[in-house]
Amino acid sequence: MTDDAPDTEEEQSLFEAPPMGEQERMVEAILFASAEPVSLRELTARMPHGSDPAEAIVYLRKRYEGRGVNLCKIGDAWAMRTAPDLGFLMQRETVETRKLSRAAIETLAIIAYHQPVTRAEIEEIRGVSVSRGTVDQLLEMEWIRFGRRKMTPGRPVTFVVTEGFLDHFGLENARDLPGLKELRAAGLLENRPPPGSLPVTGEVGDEDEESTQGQSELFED
Amino acid sequence: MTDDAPDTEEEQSLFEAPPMGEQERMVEAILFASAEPVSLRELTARMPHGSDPAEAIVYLRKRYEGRGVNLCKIGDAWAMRTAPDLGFLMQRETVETRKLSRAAIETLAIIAYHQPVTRAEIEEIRGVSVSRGTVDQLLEMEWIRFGRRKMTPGRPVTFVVTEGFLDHFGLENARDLPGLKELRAAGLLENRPPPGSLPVTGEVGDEDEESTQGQSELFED
Amino acid sequence: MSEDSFQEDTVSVADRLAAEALIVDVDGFEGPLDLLLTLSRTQKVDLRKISVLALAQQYLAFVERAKALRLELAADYLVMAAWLAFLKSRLLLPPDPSEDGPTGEELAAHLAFQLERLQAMRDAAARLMGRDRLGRDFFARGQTQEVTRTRKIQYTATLLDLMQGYARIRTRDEFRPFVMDREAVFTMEQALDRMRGLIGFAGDWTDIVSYLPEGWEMDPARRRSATASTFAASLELVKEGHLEIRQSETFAPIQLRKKDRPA
Repeated sequence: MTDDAPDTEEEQSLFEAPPMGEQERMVEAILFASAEPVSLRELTARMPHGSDPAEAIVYLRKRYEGRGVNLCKIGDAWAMRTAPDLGFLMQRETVETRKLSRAAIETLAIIAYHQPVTRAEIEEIRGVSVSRGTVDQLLEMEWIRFGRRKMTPGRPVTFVVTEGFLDHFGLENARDLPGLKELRAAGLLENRPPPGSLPVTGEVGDEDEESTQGQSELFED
Repeated sequence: MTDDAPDTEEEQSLFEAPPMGEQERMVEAILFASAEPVSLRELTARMPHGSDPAEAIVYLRKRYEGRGVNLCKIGDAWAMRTAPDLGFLMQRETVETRKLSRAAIETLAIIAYHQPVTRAEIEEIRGVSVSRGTVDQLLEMEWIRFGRRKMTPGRPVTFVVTEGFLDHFGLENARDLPGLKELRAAGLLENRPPPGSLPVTGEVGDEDEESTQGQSELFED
Repeated sequence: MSEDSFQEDTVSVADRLAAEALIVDVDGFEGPLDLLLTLSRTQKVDLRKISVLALAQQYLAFVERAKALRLELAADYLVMAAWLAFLKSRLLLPPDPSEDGPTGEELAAHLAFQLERLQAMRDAAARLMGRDRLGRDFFARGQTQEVTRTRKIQYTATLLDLMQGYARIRTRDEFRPFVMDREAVFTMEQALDRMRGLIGFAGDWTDIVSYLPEGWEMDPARRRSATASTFAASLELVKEGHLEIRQSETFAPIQLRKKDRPA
């Protein structure tokens, strides 16, 4: 059984979809009960056939506007979150997040803003090699994951941020990162090839990602 | 500091209590984020001085009336709960299609071709005993059912195939099942005929019709 | 040279003290780029307007000081120092037209870009970490409800399964261990061998049937196998250019003829 729209159409004649008000209640209940964001796909799968959770969400989101709890979009999923201005009431619920090292924070930011990004590219931007532990920690926190391999020689793996990252930082998607547009406009998210042989960026002069490869050797202490 | 009414009055002059709408938001957020029901006393302790969570709860409860989530009193504490009629959403059913086991297929085939047939007869034909589970599975799938008892010593029960079975296999009745010769002619038999007799080569053209009659006889080689 | 250039720099006492503090702190830097970025702050200008030459001089002075203090610098700091010395000379000397490669300005611009980019990423990181965060500023549902997953298994079978299953039982006695019955099989290799020996004599169109091995024509199973392999072998020989094959119409006899090889 798939959860795609096509087969709901067929079923619609058999099971009438519940009225929109009911669908709204259903989405509300499902999102309320879950700490994790719930994807539209999952909502569709759990609700009666013919339901349109996307539409129900539009109403529900409106209903929760300005309330103590809000409906948040995270990637392709939805979640209920308390309003940020009420955080002070919740000291009791505060979860101690593991302290991230400066290297980890910087690496995370670089992955978020430059994704998909290879390890070599991260190293080029930071000017030092990225320690295995830093990446492992971010992977373990499920804030980053492996993306597609780059279509450059060596087909290096890339890193991208996860839905968990978006959720943690209250972002709807990675395009909403603060200052992203300005950084892009300033050309600071470009992978600019180094002219000639700069030690920081490796010996290779050509304009490919491969030029960023192998620089870690230069920084190995 | 105590949370009793007397000293909030005193404080009220210093810290004005937030408007009731705000208090409602606060209660909403606290109840949402708490892992356990929250008592009025604790609400009072966590909210700004002069707040009246009891009143806020009255409004909040009204607001959630008939929604997908309700405000419930548990002992002398409050909690948010999924509306009872939506409990069914908290489970997700996945349907997995699996091929019927060989034993089940063979048992089913024997019942279809020889019905009404007793368990002993099935075992005789299969040459192995039929496990209780196999028969139960077929009964549960409603592909077979009990037929009339045999008028033989012990009056054993018999099995027959059901309408559901015919439906699933697109048969009008069990006698429509093709005979062995037809199966061979159609190349459906992967087995090699015994050396010497080579029915595969032909002689296929013979009267198909009779094969629907007294099927079992036809299979006696 | 660096000692001199250090003197030339119009750095305040405070800056000089800061520079010394840097040296003691060298372990706290994340590599030469990080150090350069820190040094660049003493210029108190927009990173875009930074004087890379001045920065190079500062860096070289730093390395000199470190050496004087017998601090051991990691190799990458020295690699950077060498490169910056090279950059400095490029920036100071008039460009040599005979030399290709990037100009000093291009190299300086790239370094400035790297510094600006690193700074931008640090600012972005700080902004990111300063956002409202889940579990600190906003919260997820505290009391979640487990979604119970029920797995319903639906068994299926096709009519074919059923019939084959039945046939299996009814013909069980006929089953033999699964080995190829070689007796009634004429392999293509055998057919090829046979054909190769025979085609020399086939100057004229000959029915393929006449190529069947002796003794295989009567038994239907053997005849089928031999016909199939002989036909396949013929096609193979046609492909190799030894044979021609024709059939006048559907179901008409298939005829073979030796093909004279072009000289």
